[in-house]
Order: sequence, then C-alpha cells, then structure tokens
Amino acid sequence: MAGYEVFGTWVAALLTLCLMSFLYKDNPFFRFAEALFAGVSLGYYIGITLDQTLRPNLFIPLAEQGVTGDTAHLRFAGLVGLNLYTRYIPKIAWFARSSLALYVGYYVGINMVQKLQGEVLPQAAATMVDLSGDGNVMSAFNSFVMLVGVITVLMYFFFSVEHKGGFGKASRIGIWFLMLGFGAAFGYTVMGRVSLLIGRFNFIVIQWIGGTLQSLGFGG
Amino acid sequence: MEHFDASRLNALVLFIVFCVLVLTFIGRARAGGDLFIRKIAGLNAIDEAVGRATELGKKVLYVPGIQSIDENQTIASLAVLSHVAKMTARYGTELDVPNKDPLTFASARETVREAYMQAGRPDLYNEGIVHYVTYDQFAYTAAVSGTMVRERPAANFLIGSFFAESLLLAETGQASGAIQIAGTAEVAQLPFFVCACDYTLIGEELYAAGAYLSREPSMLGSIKGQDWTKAAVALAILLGVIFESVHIFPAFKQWISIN
Amino acid sequence: MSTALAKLTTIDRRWIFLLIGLGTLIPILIPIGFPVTITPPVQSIYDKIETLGENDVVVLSYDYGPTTAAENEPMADAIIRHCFLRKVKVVALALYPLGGLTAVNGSVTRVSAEFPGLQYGVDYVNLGYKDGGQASMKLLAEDFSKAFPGDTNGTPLSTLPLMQKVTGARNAQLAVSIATGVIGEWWANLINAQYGLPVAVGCTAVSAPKYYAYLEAGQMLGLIGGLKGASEYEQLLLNGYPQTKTIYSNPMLQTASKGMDVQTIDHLIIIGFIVLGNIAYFAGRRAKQA
Amino acid sequence: MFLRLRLPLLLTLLAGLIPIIAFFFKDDATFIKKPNSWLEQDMVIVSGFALLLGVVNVVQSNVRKIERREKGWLFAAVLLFGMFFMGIFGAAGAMRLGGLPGIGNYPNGTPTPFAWGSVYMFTPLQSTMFALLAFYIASAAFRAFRVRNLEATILLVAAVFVMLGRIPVGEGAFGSVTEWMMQVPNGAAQRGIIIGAALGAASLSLRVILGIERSYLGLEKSE
Repeated sequence: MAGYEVFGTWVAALLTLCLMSFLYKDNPFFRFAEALFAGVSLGYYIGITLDQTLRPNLFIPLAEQGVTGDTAHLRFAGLVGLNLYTRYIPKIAWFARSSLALYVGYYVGINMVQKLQGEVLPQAAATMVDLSGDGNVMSAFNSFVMLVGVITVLMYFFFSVEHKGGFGKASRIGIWFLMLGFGAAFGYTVMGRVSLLIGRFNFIVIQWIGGTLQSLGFGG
Repeated sequence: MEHFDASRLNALVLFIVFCVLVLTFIGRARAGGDLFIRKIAGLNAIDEAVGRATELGKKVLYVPGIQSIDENQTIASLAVLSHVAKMTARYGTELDVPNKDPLTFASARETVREAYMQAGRPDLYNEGIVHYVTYDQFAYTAAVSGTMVRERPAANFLIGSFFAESLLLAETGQASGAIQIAGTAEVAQLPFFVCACDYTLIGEELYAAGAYLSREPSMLGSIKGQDWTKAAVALAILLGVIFESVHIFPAFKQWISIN
Repeated sequence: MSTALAKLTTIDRRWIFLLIGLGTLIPILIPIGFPVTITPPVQSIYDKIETLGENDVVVLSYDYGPTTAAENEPMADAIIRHCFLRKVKVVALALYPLGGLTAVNGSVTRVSAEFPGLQYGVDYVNLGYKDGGQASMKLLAEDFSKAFPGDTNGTPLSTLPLMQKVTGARNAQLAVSIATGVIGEWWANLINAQYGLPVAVGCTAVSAPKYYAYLEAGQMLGLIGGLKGASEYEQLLLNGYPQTKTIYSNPMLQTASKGMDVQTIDHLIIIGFIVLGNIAYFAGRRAKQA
Repeated sequence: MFLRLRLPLLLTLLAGLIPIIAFFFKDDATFIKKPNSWLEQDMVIVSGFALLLGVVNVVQSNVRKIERREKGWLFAAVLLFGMFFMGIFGAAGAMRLGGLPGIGNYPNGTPTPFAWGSVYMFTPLQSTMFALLAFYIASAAFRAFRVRNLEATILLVAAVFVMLGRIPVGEGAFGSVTEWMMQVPNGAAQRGIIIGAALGAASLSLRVILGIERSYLGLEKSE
C-alpha cells in the first residue's frame, strides 16, 4: 500500500469510530466527526456541482459555442440563478422570489402530469385483477385480497366524509392493510441495514486492524 | 392537432377530469358550500406539540425533508411550516429549521419570515431560525441528530421527503424525549415513522395538511375535488375488475395501462 | 416479579446496541456456518459456468460501490473464482460511477492472487471503469476498444492477447453483472435483448424483488439475491471444488457465509427483544391491575 | 406592490403550464418542446447556483460563532476547515487550475487532495452514518412492536414473520408467508398509498399553479 493509502485507512477508521461513539452518548469525538463531516461534505458538493453541473452545462457550452442560437437561453439560466442572490440587496430583496417561483412552477407542472400518468394510471390498471383466477383458487384469493386492500386504503384516504358507520369500518380495514404492509416492509428492510453494518465492521476488522497487523508482520 | 401524442390520451382524460372536479369544488367552496374535512390526528397534535415546547421553555425543531422544492412533498411541508411558525411566533417559542437543500432553505426563509409578520411578531424573527447545514444526506443527519441530543427540543417535526435518514432522525428524537410528528409520502420510509413517532401523516394526508391547517375555502375545495377524483378512480378499478373477471372489454384495462 | 419484568420495557437502548454490535462482530471473527439451502436461480448460474471451459470468455461487470460492498463483493469474488477454477477467460470491467473502479480493481487483484498460474492479458483482463451508462454498454457489446481504448493501467487493448480473441462482449459466452441499482437491468434489457448474450445478475437484497421479474421473463438466466444468494454460491463452490476450503476459511476474507451468520444472529436478537418487550409489557399491565 | 405579489405568481403559472402542455405533444411539436427543454436545462443550472446560498449562510454563522467564542466554536473551526479544504481543491480541480487534472485521480493513479478527501473522509463518514441504522432499527423494533391494540399487533406479527422468513433457520416455515405478505397485502397497501399520494400531489400542483398555495414563497393568502 502506498503511504497515502495507509494514512487514509487510519483516518477513515478513526472517523468511523468517532461517529459510532454516538451510540453510547454525545461526546467531543462525535462532535468533531460531525463538524468535519458537515464541512467536508459541503466542500465535496462545491467541487461536484462545479465539475458536474455548472462546467459541462453552462461554462463549456458558453465558452465553446458562444452566446448564439441554442445556448442563448443559458444566459437566462445564469440570470435566474444569480437573481437568487438579490436577497442580499435590501432594496430589491423581494425580487429573489421570482427565481423560486419559476423553479417551483416548472417542477410542479412536471410533477402533476407525471403523477397522474406515471402513477395513478398504471397502479389503477394493475389493480384491475381477474377475480375468477382462471380456475386457480390461490390466484383468485390473492386477487380478491389485493382488490379489497387497494379500495379500503383509498377509503381511508377519503377526507370529505366522516369515518363512521359502514364507511368507518371499511376504512378501518384499510388501516389494517397499512399496518400489515408497514410491518412486513419493516421486517424486510432489517436485512439490508445489517449488511451495511457488516460492511463497516469488515472495514474496521479486516482492512484496518488486519491490514495493520499484516504490515507489521503478524498473521498471513 | 397532428402533433398531439395519441398514446397519452388516457392521461389527458384523467387530467381533464381531475382539473374539472377540483375547479368545480373550489368554486363551490368559495360560494359557501360544504367544507367538512375529516379529522387528521397528526395535524391536530401540532397545537399540543408547540404548546408543550412553550411550557417547557424548549425549542421546536422543524425538519422540512431532504429534497429540493422541485418535490411536491417539500412544498406541502413548507405549508405546514408556515402554520407551525405562526404558532411559535405567537407563543414566543424558539424555532429551529435546519436545511439540507439550498433552494428549500431559501424558500423556508421566506415562509418563516412571512409567518412571523402575519402573526404580528416580526421582532421575534431572526435570520438564524432557518439555516443551512450541508448538502449531504448523512452529514445533515449527523448534524440534526447532534442538535436533538444537545439542545433537546421538546417537539420535532419531520415532515417532507425522507429517505434512509428517516429512522436515524426519528429514533434519536424519540430517545431525547421529544413529541414527534412526522409526515411523508415516501412509501419505503413510512414504516419507520409509524414505529418511531407519535403521529405520522401518511402519503396523501401530508399533501392535504396545508389546506387542512389553513381552513381556507379554496384550499379545502381542492381537497374535495381530489377526493371525488379518487372515487372515480376506485369506480374505474371496480369496473375493470368486473370486466376482467367475466372476460369482456379487455380494451378497457389495456387503454388505461398504456404508458 | 412482574414489576421487575415490567422495568424491562424501559431498558436502556444501549444494551440493544451492544448486543447488535457483538452479534455483528463475533461472527465476522469466528464464523458459525449456518446450513445453506441452494435455490434454483443461483444453481443455474453455477451450472452455466460449469459448462464453460478454457476456450470460453465471461464478461464480468462490477456495477456496485463501497456502500453495498458487503453484499455484492462476495458474489463478485465467487463468480470470478469459479471462472478461474475452470480456467474460463474473464474480462472484468466497471460501469458504476460511485466506486465501481475500486470494486473491480480490488476483486481482480484479490482473487487472481489465489491463482498464480494464470497470466494477465492471456487468462484475464481488467478494463477498469467507463462512464456513460447504456451508451458505453452498447459500444462495448460491439467492440470493447470503442468503450475502453486501454485497460485499467492504460495498456492498449491491441497488445493484450485475450482481447484479440474476444473483440466485443457479444462474442463472449456469458455476461455477469454484480449490481446495485439499475445497471443490472440494463444488461438484461439491452445486452440480452439486443445481442442474445446470456446474462446473469447478482444484486442486493433490497432490489431483488424487482429483478425477479427479469428472471421470470427469461431475460436473465439466473439471479444471486443479496447475501443469502451469495452464500449459496459459496456453498456450491465449496461442494464442487473442495480446494476452495482453504480460501474460504481465511479469517481475512469477507465472505457471504459470515454475513449470513450475522444476519441470522441479528434477526434473532431483534426478535428476542421484541418477545422480551412484550412479556415485560404484559407483566407491567398485570402489575398495574394488581 | 402589484409586482411583488403578482409577478411571482404569474411566473409560476407560466412555468407550470409549459411542461404540462409539452407533455401531451409529440417531439415534433417544437413550438412547445423547445421552450420546455430550455427550461429543463436551465432549472438544473439554477439549482447549481443555489448551493452557494447555503455556503454563504454556513460561513456567516460559523464565523460568527468563532468570533464570539460561542460554546463549541472549535467545532465551527473544524467545520470551516473541512469545507475550505474540500471546496478549494474541488473548485480548482473543476476549473482545471493549479495543475489539477480535475476532481479525480492524477493520470498515474494517485488521488488529488479532493479525491483523497472523498475516499478517506467523506465516504467512510457517510457509510458509517448509514450503518448506524442497523442499531436504530433494532431499538425501534423493540419499542414499537408491542401487543397494545389490534393495529400494533398486526404490525408486530407481520414484521416478525418476515424477519423469520428471511433467515436460514426460519426460511422453511416462514419463507412463503413472507413472499405472500410482501406481494399481496403489502403490495395492496403500497398501491393505495401511491394512488392517493399521487392525487394529493397533483392537487397540490394545481393549487400552486393557480396561486392558491403560496406559503413556499412567503406570500400570504390575500384574495
């Protein structure tokens, strides 16, 4: 291993331990790692944003093609972006809102049609199940459960009427489906989370401690 | 109209039905129609949570999720934040809004400042209430977790779009003894909020929250419009199930599923 | 008695943390080796490689990074080890931007060290990382050198004998993608669909349900899902190639079987605490009633 | 006053209608697809500009902490050190200044300071924080899964079944129940949530486009 790798492994291992110490309680080591993490990550995104967004999408197109035809609108983007900073000029501070308004407007527009087309339609179509199951009892049963689940959960989300009487009972069944779904999903996720921890412990035990012992001539 | 994308006709029909229903009910509500909306427990608990923070003389922590304002959940969260900020302004309770996304940060600053103005307490507003932390999900989580254990806010709001940090924040907040009100439409994170928070706004409840809290007729009207669209969708599903089960009109399901 | 039990409901959660920590650490140091049952999707990948020999080529794509290495790395190692055991030629590469390069370099170096008889450039090649996602994938299916002018060290492909034998991924006999996220799907719906090259995928447990659809549609010939799948593959290797026993008993190796031990123990700890919590909860209620 | 209130709302309306109209047209409808794709590219750039807003705020508040020697000011210094170390090398690399080849490695494979910081500080800190979830998921399960009432019991039973079904010792007995629960009841619940939430989101979109919902701009409801 090169020197920078050895040094890096030690830094990474010590920072890992500092963060993990939070499980016991808040302490200066955790606070150090937390502060460093906040700073380093912010600096990281400064580099990434410049290198991956502003450079390829703004600086290079403007530098190579100049402000003509297809790139003219990029000047607009630059202005809208800079306009976010008018907030620091008291007299025209209110103008900064127009950048936010534009940004939000564009994305709520996209979201609206995408949600209707990409989520409501396919999910509704997928729920149009064949209750006959084509003779297969299990598949007929599953289709029935699926249908009841979707409809009662939708009833739970119905806001315009009070949930009492028959409607209340149905929406209660909807809650049971939600709870069953949440419980199952919770249990299912445990495995993935444990894998992450195994990854960190492998790093500490095998790469850091094991690696150090090996380089000192212990073990093989 | 030779440019029209015929494969999206089904989406256009849904879009039109939806807009017509929502606009109709907004109109009716403004004209003084029925405004009933069922109780949403998580939202009624906001008063309790802010009230407790005020009594204990501790602060209220509001986490608006980790996505930018290009995500509707964030906008829904800012509507709730506006309500919470008005309450903290009125009671003179300390409010803390750490941010992960810079545009959400810029928006939240406007929201909170205006809320303090509306509540008649611009004197209590300061630029430190809404502050920026970092753009990284987990660095942000570490910082907010630190705040939770060090400053022990009495009420934590975790409302907006969350990912893996949902449980890290909710568990830390739980251990620090705060009342926690969460809300998200991220299906994968709901189980964790439901398990670790006192109240959880589930999916659509989050989007309806702003309207519910504002009690404004046009807002409530839009909720009714979306409700009736939902009923229409449920009806379409039932129709589709009947057609599929007796094997007639396969075109119905096919037409809806074109994507 | 019941009041003492009831106190357990408010047990300091750090005891739970401690047990989870130990339950993770101990199996890494001292493997337990719970029995593993082999499932058909994993078996079929093993069987496919068993039909290959020294004239065949496998393209192995490292489409994951450090965050999922605990799950993906044992799969990747097992596949390349299996190929090396059968002297099947391997072209390794990486398409995952966040750490794919580290993954491919680590795995190839680690496993090739176990087979000193194999020669770089003749028996295996490491092309390194290429960005561009699907566009690069299409290029390398036609011609590796269009996507990768040189290997990971910058050696021109024209000077590597193996790369004369197999010019594009479509000339290989099998492609295996060890993936987190979406790249494994691309191998199925792009490379398999357009070039007919058999594709096998190893993926994380979280994304396994999504990948099953491709498996059922026949777009993948097999699937290794999460640590469980990886431990099955390790078991198949141990059964078929007893000489791998010395490799897999090395305490310095990250294996899926150890990972499965941890999973099992941690799941049992959590379930144990849930049971305990409920006993304590009932005891508390009874104490209150009394 | 008119501009302050109406201009932002007008911009929202315009910017919102463009992608909606564009959505229903084919690619050859350049009259709408072109402005739409401009906006799409431009908004990515706007979000790139926004990061500096956050950076300015972080620098301001931490410098203040250090100047006033507030509690924990040393940690504020650590934070600023980390930010400037990565930020300066990152910015210089992105602009190809000071002989830096970019933000990755040098041609000989050794990392630039920015790449070193990413690999040995940023990534391990990130994965460790992520990995803490394994502990928290255990403590949350312990506390939440109690037989308090019917709903909590359903939650508990489903979780325990699935957890047992995912490990070798329980796979035989619970494996198929696990798969069934994930696919059928969990699938139904998810579907219901998704349909409801999508309609809720669409309704919110409409409120924003129409200028009814505007708290995100800090503009109060003045009809």
